[in-house]
Amino acid sequence: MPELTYRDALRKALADSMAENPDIILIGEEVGRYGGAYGVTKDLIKEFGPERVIDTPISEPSIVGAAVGAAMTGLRPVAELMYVDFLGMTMDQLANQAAKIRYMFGGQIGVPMVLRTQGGTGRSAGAQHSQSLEAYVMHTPGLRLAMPATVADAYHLLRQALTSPDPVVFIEHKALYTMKEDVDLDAPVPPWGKAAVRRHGKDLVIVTYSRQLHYVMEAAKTLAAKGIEATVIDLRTLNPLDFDTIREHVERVGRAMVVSEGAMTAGVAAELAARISEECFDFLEEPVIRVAGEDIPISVSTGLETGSVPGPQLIAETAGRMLA
Amino acid sequence: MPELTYRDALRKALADSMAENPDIILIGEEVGRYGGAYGVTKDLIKEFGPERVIDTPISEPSIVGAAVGAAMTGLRPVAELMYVDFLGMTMDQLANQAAKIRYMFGGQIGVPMVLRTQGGTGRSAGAQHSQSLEAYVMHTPGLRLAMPATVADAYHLLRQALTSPDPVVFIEHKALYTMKEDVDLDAPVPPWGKAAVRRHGKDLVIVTYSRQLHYVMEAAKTLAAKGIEATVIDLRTLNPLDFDTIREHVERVGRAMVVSEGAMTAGVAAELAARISEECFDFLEEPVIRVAGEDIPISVSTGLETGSVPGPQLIAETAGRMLA
Amino acid sequence: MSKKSNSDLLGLYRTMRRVRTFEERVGELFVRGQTAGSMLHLSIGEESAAVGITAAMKPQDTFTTHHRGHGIFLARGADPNRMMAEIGGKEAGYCHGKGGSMHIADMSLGHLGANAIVGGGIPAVVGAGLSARHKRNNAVSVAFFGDGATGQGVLYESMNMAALWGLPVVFACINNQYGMGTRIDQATANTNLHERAIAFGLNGESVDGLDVEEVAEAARRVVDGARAGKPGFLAVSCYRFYGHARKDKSPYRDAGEEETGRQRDPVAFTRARLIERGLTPEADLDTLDAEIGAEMDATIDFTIAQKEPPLASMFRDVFDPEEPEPEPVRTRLNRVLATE
Amino acid sequence: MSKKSNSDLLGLYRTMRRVRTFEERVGELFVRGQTAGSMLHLSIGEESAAVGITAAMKPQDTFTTHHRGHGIFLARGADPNRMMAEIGGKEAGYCHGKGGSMHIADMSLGHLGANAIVGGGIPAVVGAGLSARHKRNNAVSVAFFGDGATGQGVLYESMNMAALWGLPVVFACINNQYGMGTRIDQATANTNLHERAIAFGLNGESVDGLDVEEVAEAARRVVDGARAGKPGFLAVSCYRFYGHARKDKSPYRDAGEEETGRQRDPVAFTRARLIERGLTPEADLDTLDAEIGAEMDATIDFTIAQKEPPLASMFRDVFDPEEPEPEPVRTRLNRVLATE
Ligand SMILES: Cc1ncc(C[n+]2csc(CCOP(=O)(O)OP(=O)(O)O)c2C)c(N)n1
Ligand SMILES: Cc1ncc(C[n+]2csc(CCOP(=O)(O)OP(=O)(O)O)c2C)c(N)n1
Ligand SMILES: [Mg+2]
Ligand SMILES: [Mg+2]
Repeated sequence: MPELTYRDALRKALADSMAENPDIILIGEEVGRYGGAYGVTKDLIKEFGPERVIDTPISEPSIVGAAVGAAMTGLRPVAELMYVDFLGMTMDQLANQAAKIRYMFGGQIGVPMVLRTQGGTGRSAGAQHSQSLEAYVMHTPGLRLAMPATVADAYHLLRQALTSPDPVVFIEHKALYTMKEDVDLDAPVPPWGKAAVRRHGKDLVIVTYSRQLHYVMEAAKTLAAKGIEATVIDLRTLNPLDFDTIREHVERVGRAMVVSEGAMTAGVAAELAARISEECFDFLEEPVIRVAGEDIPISVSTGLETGSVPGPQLIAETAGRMLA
Repeated sequence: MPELTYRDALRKALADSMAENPDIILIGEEVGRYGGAYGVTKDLIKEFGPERVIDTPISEPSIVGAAVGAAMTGLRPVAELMYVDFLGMTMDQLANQAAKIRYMFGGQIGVPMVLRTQGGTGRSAGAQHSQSLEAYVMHTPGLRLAMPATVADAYHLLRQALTSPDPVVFIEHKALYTMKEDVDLDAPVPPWGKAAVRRHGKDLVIVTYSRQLHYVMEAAKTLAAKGIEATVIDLRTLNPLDFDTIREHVERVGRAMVVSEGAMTAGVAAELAARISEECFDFLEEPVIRVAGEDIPISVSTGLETGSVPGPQLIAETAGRMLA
Repeated sequence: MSKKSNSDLLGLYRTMRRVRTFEERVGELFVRGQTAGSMLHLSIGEESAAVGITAAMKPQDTFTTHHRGHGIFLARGADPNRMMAEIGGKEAGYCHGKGGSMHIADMSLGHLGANAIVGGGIPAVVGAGLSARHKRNNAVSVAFFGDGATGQGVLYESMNMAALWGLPVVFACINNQYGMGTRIDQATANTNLHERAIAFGLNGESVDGLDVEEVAEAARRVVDGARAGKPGFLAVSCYRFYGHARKDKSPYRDAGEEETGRQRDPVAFTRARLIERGLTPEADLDTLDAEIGAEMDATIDFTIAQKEPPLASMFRDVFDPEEPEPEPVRTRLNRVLATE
Repeated sequence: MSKKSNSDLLGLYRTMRRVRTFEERVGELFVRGQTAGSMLHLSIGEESAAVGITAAMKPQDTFTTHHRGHGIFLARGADPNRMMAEIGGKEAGYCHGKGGSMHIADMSLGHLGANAIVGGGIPAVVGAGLSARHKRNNAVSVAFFGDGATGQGVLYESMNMAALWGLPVVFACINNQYGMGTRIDQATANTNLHERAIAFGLNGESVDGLDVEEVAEAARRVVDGARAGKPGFLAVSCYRFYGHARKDKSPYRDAGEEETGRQRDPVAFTRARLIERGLTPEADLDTLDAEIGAEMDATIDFTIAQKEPPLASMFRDVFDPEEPEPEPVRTRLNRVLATE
């Protein structure tokens, strides 16, 4: 089994899909010659040429808007937003156009585009380059949302996104690019929209996604050492949301925690907690506990940055108290 | 007691505050000569002149950005976004600038601006002019969020917003502008950040805000006729969120429903439901039930438009089933 | 400038008249309370832009429009019944009544969609231009928008991209002098809008919209230029005869100005020219106008007779039809409340 | 063009040298692992823009900068210790270590803030211009940004507003030829950037950044023009000597180009001119440079000696200090988990 980084897996997903489907183009800032700010698209321009790997001016609204128009006219564009923090300038094209076109136009046409971007803390990049903004996307009807936590998912989810008939926002985590895993890319993979149960345990269900999966797994180990066994669910996609898997395990176990790096209030953790509480109420022995990002901007200072999002210790500690 | 419309109350709040504070300016599309797309700023340009009531080109990002710069240099701008649906083009200036400036700059300066806008369904204005996007704002640390449901609150909350040291997003509801109430504007008002209990009942707590308050009150009447007495909480501001009032009543009553016009998934209703479930778990006899907007774009067709958001009937019916 | 042939002029006239009459009927539908929504933006006075520019387009070409886009699409060949039905929010409409006046689209005629976001449809043509380049299908994509959209930064971003990549793209600005209540000179210091396009490296022209032949000529230059790899910008100056939307009485402009403005009527101008040049007898034009009147009258009856979209269609087409529909709130509530 | 007096030239040189040396020390701090974050953008090669333009500004003027803004703020009079401490993420920094290199601000010097969003700080100067008009305080507000920001639509919106309202505002574009790996001609078809400003009705100029005297002269024209009610745009062309950020080795440009580019060194050019004109003996310049070196060395020691901001400061300054701080997750969890 080859050892791959998350970055390499993403790159390979793009390369493999582009080789198969000549209508896939990449469009974004520095995706070509530079190879992507985080190196994901390295040398793809050499392989596929500048007509398919398109370096753009710094014009996020029009990059996304151009992808919308390209998708409506027969291409399958992958637009790249260098940081998810720039969503704020593209939300009109994303939420008012890409997300609504199929519906507004009565089903005449879809917008099969992928918006690749990356978010999260971990590089003390400051308040405008460290956010986790997936909640904006999850709240917007018409958008799909994938957030891979593992190297294999970086590959497979991106491959699957590239066959979606609907717009997919694909959010990578900046702290995961150099993560390595041994992966067999030919092994069977869960279908699009299916969560992965990363660990089975009888005491507590922890639902999470993206980088927090790794913190949760680390916490689960600490907990196991204390005799607490957690089931860990990695959502993989937030839309579609595989609530059936969540329900199954929460009903079995009776205790749930949700973990998200995004700001707590009105975030993804709120949705997950609300839904579990609503649908699994009779099975819950305790409230669903949210462990999420603080409701504050993120500092450049490493200490404050780390302190403002969940980490393995907070997760383990909280789980421990839930079971106490 | 004079009879006022919601629109008049808003206008009066602007006029009264502008008369008191010469640093207040209005800036936005059609706020001057036209008097505002919904008439809220009618004739203010005559009263305060074109240097304080500034008609702009159609440039939402720069309108909000200009307000940020004005607020940082000693003015107290009220920027108007004609529809909350245009938030998507201004979120960078709002969320990356206005919301974060005080924090990023270590508390040197605040951004005392108000972003007035309006949202919601009710005028078959279609998918791009009918949304309820308050969740984007509520999820963004650093922003205050007010959503008046009554004529009195239209006046008082706007007056209060105009003294806030921090950026306030002030979302009116397009279907309420012509609503009339007899109001004594000199009567004491709740302080900024305090919810109003609009109705007291022992069977169920319904938490809501903005136009849905009226639907909830209507439903509460229907329920009362059947012997079910609801406590109705109107949040007034979503940030600050007066959770103490919610907690007090939910713990007393043991049953809660949250009602929001915004799309359900990862919306305001999710935050409220998650938080009530988390903090009042031991007092709940049933799950907190969310009645919220459908996770779909809004149609121009009146039937589909009305069907896509909660109405009095759905609220009453759901409450009835909760108590059954 | 080589004037187009006479039969062309009659054709241009016919299309302009159809647009004019259609818009008048939309106004009637509104008065009869049969339109979906209060937001109706009529393009009366702007017919030469719609007709002159679409005349320069080829079948493979695509376009986006704005909130005042009925005329453009009709000029492109739309079925007025399906248009009117959409404006009425009926199932028989182009978008099954979900879109309405501001969200009409039709892939078969290359209409990538009207837009209720000022400037919202502009960048899509850059993408369509990339598609055309990729597929080598010789298609031009035209973004139609109003003068007000020149306030939106996305226009400049898109023009810059189009010029940089030499895309077959045209930016068509219908300068009706107003964005709602704001006159163009209250929205910008330099009203020679095409100069901006030139500064970004595009072909840029402004043309008087009174004369549809001149518009068509200018459009041909700009569209052909774009097809050959140099994107263009064309501003057509005209006058918005009526209020911004159906209810707006334009109190912000005085009667004198309106009267003068409405004299700049491209439909009347072309009609007079046909007569003056001895090309079409007035009686024939009367007959033509009457025929068009009858055709457009029928769109009202058609629309009123149509059904609203069924409630069940509400959850359709959020995603691809092969995908599950979003779960309705009621379904969830039934499930949640049943388990207790 | 009236050249500035000789003592001015030495002053300009001194400030440019201070910027250059400061940036070199930032690089050192980075190498020593003492900067907060991996994102450090040095303005080496761009000193004449920072120094020439700030020289044209008055004490009451305000400005915003971009991610490569150290030099501008230093030229404006920043305390290098507090700047370096901020870059190091230390409590003693201008923003108490919360902002870092890309988010330095200082109200006392009119610095409305650096920005990590390309173009993000541009519209603020329109608001500052409105404030100046309102308060009649004769202040100009200058937005500094890179050539890459000319891709952002918000620039054109803001220029349009400034021109429309005749605001005392200047748009200062530091054209270092690159936005990350993208050369300016790979980002736009017309690299004469000032032409766009002119098309919107502003004063627009481009100037060669090699000669700081010319930059200062051009800046004076543009800033004075803005103060008198005609907003302006000034593009200063220079060369980004090093990579985009500290780690970038610029593989996308060849060595020859870099060598030529680095020959366009405004600091060396001015130094040579001072000697050549016989204004300052080389030995004096050596002394000056050494003094500056020592001053800037001290900023490193200062920074390393400073404390990180305390964890408790994390919840401070989200809102006004009179308002309650956001509740920490741990506090909520304590409450929730205690009640069980
Ligand atoms: C982004 C955005 N801002 C504001 C509006 C509200 N609005 C609708 S049409 C219009 C005026 C547009 O003027 P113009 O582009 O000249 O088109 P016209 O109405 O004259 O055809 C405005 C401000 C909108 N729909 N979208
Ligand atoms: C909105 C936005 N898009 C992209 C980026 C990533 N980015 C940071 S700096 C930069 C290049 C900016 O080039 P330019 O404006 O010329 O400034 P320079 O770095 O040359 O000083 C890019 C693309 C960003 N920070 N913000
Ligand atoms: Mg117009
Ligand atoms: Mg640059």
